[in-house]
Amino acid sequence: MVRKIFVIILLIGLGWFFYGMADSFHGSDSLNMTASYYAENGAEEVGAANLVTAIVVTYRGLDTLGEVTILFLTAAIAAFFLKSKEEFSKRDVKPSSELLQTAAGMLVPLIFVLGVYVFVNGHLSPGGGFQGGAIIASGLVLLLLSKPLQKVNSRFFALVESFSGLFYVGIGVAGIFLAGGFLDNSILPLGEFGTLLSAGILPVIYILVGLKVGSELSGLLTKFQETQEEN
Amino acid sequence: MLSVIIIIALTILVLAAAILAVQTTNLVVAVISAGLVSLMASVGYLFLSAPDVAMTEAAIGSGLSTIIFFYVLNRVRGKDHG
Amino acid sequence: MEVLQITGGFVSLIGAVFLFLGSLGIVRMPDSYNRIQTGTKATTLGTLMFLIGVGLYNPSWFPKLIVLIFFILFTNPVSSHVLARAAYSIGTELTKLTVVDKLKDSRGEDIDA
Amino acid sequence: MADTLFLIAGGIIILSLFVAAIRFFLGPDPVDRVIAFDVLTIISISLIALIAHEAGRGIYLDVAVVYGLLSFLGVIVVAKYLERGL
Repeated sequence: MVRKIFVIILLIGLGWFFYGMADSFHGSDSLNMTASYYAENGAEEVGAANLVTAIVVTYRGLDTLGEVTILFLTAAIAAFFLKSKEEFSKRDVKPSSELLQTAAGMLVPLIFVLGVYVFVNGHLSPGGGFQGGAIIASGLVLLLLSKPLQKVNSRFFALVESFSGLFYVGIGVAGIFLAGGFLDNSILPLGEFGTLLSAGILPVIYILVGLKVGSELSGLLTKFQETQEEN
Repeated sequence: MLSVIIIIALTILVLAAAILAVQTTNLVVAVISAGLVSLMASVGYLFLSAPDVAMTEAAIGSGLSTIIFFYVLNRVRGKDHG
Repeated sequence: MEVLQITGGFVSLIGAVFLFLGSLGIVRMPDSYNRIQTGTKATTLGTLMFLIGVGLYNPSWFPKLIVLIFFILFTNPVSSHVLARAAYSIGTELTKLTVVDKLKDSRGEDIDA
Repeated sequence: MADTLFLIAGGIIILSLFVAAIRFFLGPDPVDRVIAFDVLTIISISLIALIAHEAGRGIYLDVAVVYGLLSFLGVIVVAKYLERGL
């Protein structure tokens, strides 16, 4: 009882606090210095139609590298704890219905194409490497769901993931020698604004990030599937 | 007018789904409710004209994390209950 | 041009009404199987009509909308089929009003669709 | 005229969002909640199309495609989990 009263008092206090904050909030009409710099010069300097992508990949490129590294660490730790079982294919699971198998055969290529579209067009439309990678991993999930005992080669995922990570860092280092610094955008020409081959190094980086994220998440899900014991 | 109604509706649904996700004792229901929170929040982000964030939230928050949760639940459940 | 826009508005309105009927159906129907069927058929038709209405208002969006429509047309029936099959095989109750249950012998065992 | 029609359609969509949410919060069975989740996603796709129409930006429809894909996968994963076919 005392605890409930305490919780209610806490909620009322928090509500009062947040109400005060919301009441005194005034949206600012003008951007601050950094934001206005990005808004005015971003499209010109980077050449990307999607300004968010321009900020995430070029001005804040190191942050993206850090995020990819965190995702890599997560996948690596999960894979470390999920040891493979030899008697994997003897597992007794309910087979999928024929309808799902046929639909998966039709839809999986479509989903892969959608994922590639999302990360190739990252500098023109909403989307980018992370989203496209997640969509590609979802396509693999559909494949695994339709055929639960399917063997998927996880070495392939590891290979794709390592090489895309390596190329990402390599492009960053190439920026030091060929342009202004690490992950500099201007080692490729900016091209025509709003077309597919524009914005310098940005589409290349997003393709690499998309491949890396997609293969990492696919590898993680495959590990879960492969090491499943009989239930 | 419609914009205010959309934002209020999404907020109510997000709050209700979050409370259900915390309060329920069934793990399946909890995970689906958490997915619903992401779904509605993603429509909210799109409404606040942030399509990048909306797509990330839909693809990762609502889609892939739900799928990974179910794979993990499938691994940890026992032989006869669940 | 004006005629096309007003037609688009009417088509979207009908689609929205179908969406509402579908969501009313999942509240009113007595058991899970009926809910699956109303929640798939009515809402699929409603979404398709709404998207076509939006496309009639903005004709330049039609390529992307057609991709979306085909996606919904392919995926929605499959997901409801898989869900209904799973619901039957874990033994979800049928309503008392059920007249015939042709899958009764295979309940709990393997159902080959 | 057309704008008024879209406004009324938007109101009906919001209403159906709430009505479908009733089944999500009441639903005695996990299966019922999954159905409600599916219906809510499909209604959200229409809502996204409406938002894109109101904002006049066709680029928002990309998000709707991703939605359609992921709701489908989520429902299938839950169904396979329930029937122990994962």
